[in-house]
Amino acid sequence: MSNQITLSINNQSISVPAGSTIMEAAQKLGVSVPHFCWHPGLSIAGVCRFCMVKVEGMPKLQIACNTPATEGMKVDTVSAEVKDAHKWALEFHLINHPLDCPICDQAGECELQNYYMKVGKYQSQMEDEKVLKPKALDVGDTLVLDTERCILCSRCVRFEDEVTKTSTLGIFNRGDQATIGTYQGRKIKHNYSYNLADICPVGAFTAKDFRFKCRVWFLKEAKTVCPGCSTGCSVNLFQNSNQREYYRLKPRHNAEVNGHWMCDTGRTMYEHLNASTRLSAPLLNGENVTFHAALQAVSDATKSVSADKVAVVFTAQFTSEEYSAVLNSLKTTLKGTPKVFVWREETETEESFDGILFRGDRNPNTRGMTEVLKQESVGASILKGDFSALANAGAELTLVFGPEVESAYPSLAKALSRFVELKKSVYFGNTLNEVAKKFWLRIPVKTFAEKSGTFVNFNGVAQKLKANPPVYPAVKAVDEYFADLGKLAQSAV
Amino acid sequence: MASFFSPALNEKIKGFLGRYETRRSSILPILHAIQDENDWISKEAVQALEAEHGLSVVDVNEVLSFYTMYRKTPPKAYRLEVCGSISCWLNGADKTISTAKDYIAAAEKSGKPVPFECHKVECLGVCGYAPVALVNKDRYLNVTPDAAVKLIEDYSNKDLPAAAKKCAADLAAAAQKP
Amino acid sequence: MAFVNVSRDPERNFKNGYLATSLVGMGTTLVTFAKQVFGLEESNTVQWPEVEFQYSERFKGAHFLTKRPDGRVRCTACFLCATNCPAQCITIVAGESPDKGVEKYPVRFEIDILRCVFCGFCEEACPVDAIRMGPEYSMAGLAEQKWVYTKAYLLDREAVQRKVGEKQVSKKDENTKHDTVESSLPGVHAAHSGHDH
Amino acid sequence: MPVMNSPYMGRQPSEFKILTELEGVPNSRSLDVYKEHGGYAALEKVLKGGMSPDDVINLVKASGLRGRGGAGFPTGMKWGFVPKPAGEKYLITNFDEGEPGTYKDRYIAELNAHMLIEGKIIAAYAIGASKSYIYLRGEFYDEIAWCEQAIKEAYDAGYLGDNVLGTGFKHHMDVYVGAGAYICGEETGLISSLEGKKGQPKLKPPFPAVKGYLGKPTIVNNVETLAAVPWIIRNGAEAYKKFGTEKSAGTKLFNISGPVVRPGCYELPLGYPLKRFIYEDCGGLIGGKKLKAVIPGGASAPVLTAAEIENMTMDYEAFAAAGTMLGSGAVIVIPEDVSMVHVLENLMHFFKDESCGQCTPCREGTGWLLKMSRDIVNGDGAPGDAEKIADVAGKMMGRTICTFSDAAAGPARSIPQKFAHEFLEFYKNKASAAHAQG
Repeated sequence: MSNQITLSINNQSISVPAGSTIMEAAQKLGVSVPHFCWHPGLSIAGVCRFCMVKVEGMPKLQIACNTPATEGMKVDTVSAEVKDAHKWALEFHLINHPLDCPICDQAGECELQNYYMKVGKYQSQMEDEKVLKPKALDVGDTLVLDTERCILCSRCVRFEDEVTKTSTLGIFNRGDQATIGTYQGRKIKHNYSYNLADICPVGAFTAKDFRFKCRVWFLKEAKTVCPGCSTGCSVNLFQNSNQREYYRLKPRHNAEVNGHWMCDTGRTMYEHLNASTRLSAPLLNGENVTFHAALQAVSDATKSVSADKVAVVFTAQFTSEEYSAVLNSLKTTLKGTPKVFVWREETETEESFDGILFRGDRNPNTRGMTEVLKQESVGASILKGDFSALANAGAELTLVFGPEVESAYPSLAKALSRFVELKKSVYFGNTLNEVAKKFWLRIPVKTFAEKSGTFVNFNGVAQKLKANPPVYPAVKAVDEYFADLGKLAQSAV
Repeated sequence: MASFFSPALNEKIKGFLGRYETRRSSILPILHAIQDENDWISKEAVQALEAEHGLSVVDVNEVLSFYTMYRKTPPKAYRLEVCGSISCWLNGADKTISTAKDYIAAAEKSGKPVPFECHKVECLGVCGYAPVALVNKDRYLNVTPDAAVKLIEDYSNKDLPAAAKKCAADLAAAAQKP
Repeated sequence: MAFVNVSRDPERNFKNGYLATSLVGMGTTLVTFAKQVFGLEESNTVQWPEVEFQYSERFKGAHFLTKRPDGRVRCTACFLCATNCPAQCITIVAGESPDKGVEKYPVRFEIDILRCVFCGFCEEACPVDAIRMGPEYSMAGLAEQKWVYTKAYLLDREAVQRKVGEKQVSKKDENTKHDTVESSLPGVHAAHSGHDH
Repeated sequence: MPVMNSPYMGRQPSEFKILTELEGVPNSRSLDVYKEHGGYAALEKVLKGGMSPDDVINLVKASGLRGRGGAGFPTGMKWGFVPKPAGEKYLITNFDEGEPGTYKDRYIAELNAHMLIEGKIIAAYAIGASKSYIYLRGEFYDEIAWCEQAIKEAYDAGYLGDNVLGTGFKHHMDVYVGAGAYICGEETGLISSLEGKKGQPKLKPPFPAVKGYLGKPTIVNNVETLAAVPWIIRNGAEAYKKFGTEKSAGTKLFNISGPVVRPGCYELPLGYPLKRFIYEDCGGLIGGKKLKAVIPGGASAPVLTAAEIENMTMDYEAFAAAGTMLGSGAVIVIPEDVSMVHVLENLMHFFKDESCGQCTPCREGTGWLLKMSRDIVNGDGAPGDAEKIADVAGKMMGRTICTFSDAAAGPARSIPQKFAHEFLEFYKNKASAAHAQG
């Protein structure tokens, strides 16, 4: 193709589209060129001067991030000259860095540390006093800023200017007094602030939410999908490998869905996963029972009713697999199709969108649920603030599949109070809401972090969830419960 | 609400906002204009630029903090700024600066302070006639220590400049407010 | 497969049989005993617990936490000891220090001493000389005793105080930070930032 | 370099008057006086004499005029980089004269700012710019007033406006005043400043001739460069080339500073002998002191020792061959009784103060260089420190967006290298001081 150019990096040849930079070519080839200020989701600043490479025919070293690749270009990233340049570039970054790694939350995932190990000079010649700058500044509800750790790569400033277009941050003063900050202690207020902590290559911006909670080397990450809204950002979920506690979510690059970012609402999606916010045992008529007893009760209840006397209430927060399992299992045991309702939050503005990622539809799998219902040719009525359709259905058994992310359902209590009025209503969910104790039967279920399955986002992109070890081993996912119910029914036969 | 700026200054600011291709370009001239009238640029002035003229405080503060000619704290009425760069230094700028500073400090001590402050600044661009100094906007060449003392004495005997008077009045008014 | 024949030489057995050796040994004991009873020789035995044995200063006994000169805990809750601990016996919960110059400090610092193997890796790992292994070696106790050493216990216990004394206050000042935390915000440094340095 | 057979040996500098023609003329700043001396004839020749923009560019190319701001890039070639298609283009004059030792541009404004304005209009015509700015440093209160006055006069006389001299060519001019930042003398830093931002240089590529002020093609020229243009148009390229050397054509304003008897701004042909300039034209050093070193092109040029200037001529090539640069033509003379260690500290102070803080090596490095040189001055140095300074400076060179770090590295490398023995004295002083303390 004519708009492709071929260059060689360390004698390996690579073709990239015309107009690409050396950095992009190197990334494509898998050659690591050290960098701080370059970020694939932001414009080029070219200020860290770390990504020096040797281009044959050019007298000086060039920065890989802003040098356009040209046909036949020969780039070298490993020669002694280039390595020396990397070493010294890092040395200049470090001479005024406070090196307070022991108390810095970034330690362990800090690019300064990583590059120091990789290309560091080790023997610093800096013997003079370091430049001191303000530390631990409160710059908003979500972030703490340490201007001394900052290496002034300007990623955060560019993020504010280019992605959120809020421009709250600037670099003030000049020379070695240059300091990043907000104006006169103003706060960073937008729904994407945690991205600043992510893109900060050092510990200048750290998340308040995660501040001092855990050292990052105790965390292990799982690639999964954010359940916060119908965008379904690809995320990494971080769990402490010893204590099984969830600490945070970070965006995972996915060009199709979220690019490099995710919203602050999505960042809270770890809060409902930990044991203290979860139910551990089923509740039958207000008393704790075993999981077997609970399933037996459901099984018994399904035997004595006809299909049209069973109502199923879905929220769009379960996996596609779970919806299929429920419908298939009930069709088999009831020998008919139950009445299906979809419960939507009454305050929800389904079509709204903030222009970046966050959508008004706060359910991760609306599209997946719709597809399953269509596939199973089941018609569903919507319950949105008005529950009369359900009340008038005359169901003798109602299965409610409640939302996992309750923050997306501000009028949850009101809806629950309508459900508990029904005859034999069963609630699948983890709600700690007092009203839910009045359900005939309440069964805890796994969260998105513990189950495998598929979420289909608003745009039809299907993404798999990754199952982590469950917090309460006896608690299962809805599809697993219905598989068990099937077995119970068979053994009874 | 009354504008932070005087009507004349507001007119100037509006003039600058329309004078260049972008509104942002007018930040430097506007800050000069504010400084010419108020003698320095206060936080209130920066915030007023945002509130009244829609200039981002971050943009303004970046500029304000980057350039050395803008005064971010209330100054004395006269600033003796002596160039300390290589050419002036070779011709004895250090001596001029220390003499002037000593003179100001001595005046302070004796109970008859002079409305002066003395700074060492980087190159003022008339290196052949070193040492070069500015008193506010007036340039003086070959400022020997004796000449510096004479400058301080001469200016101290004059009536204060309008900007200095406004600055003092503003500060007094601010001090009155709770 | 190789074999090593370890069957005893019957000749040797006879000459140095159990009985003979035991008697020789008992003889030595009795002689020493007699000498020491009559004060002809000094005893090597320490009369513990009446007399305490003095180990070298480098003895790695029970841990203690050092203090800053102002008496606060030196530990900055960096978790390096906990990370390095092969027995995983250190539990730390970090918090925001009320002293802004320090930033981070341990709200909880606990060592499960029953799990500890006294390897000294925690001491090695500490970047700020906050944890040391002290002179205590007699840690026997009852089942109901608290075997998890709390921060208060690690910081202030009489035994360590008595033995280590002054040394409990670390002179190291690497993690005592400057006091710019409350300094003015960026952009409003002293007048004429370009002038007068 | 052929230095001995300089063609200008023996000539008096007063013979060369291209930029300084109005020197000594009473009331020289007025438009009338300028016109009496042939002012705006060049503009009429260009606009009314049927010269096309390309003709102007070719003429300037042929004259061999090179940028007088420091880098010495051929001016005509630079104008040729501007994309031809019509559209918004800008011409900016760099009047941010901040390099220590340099005071030539203000001399032009002091003589007559119309020279600059006429040159600017011609240049704007050549590149097709309808708007131009004069970017002045903020401390030049008088010069700002002179330029504003001259622009007003030019508007009144019809040289500026929507219809220049009735030819239909549209050109507007404005002054823009900086606020104290040396880095705004760098062309992209100047553009940033003109956009109302911090004066931080911009990444290249794209180059300003393609994407400059507000993303539009922009040419930034030094005052002296543009002021020479009208003369070249009037007298032709050949006349201009008669001055100077083969590769460094024309005359240049040399400004001398430091303790010399007759300091000032001298117009001399390029290739003029440096030693003769210092000793004959400027009268040598005050009090007959011996010369120790010369900084030939402003604070950022590497120093030359007294021995090195013996046969040195003042042109781009000769200075480059000696490892230094002509820069802005600012000759700084350092007498024997000044320690080069102190000189180094003074220069490092300047560079530390003026670093814009954008690129890491420069931001951190200039501060570090100052700290190290200050340590030596304060007697805290140790053998090896001078080499360390040169080493650190070497690692900053060529590693940043603009050439500021190279500028800082110029003296920081050359002084420790050429005057190593002076550093040794400082270390010794420390040892003796320590000894005295017991």
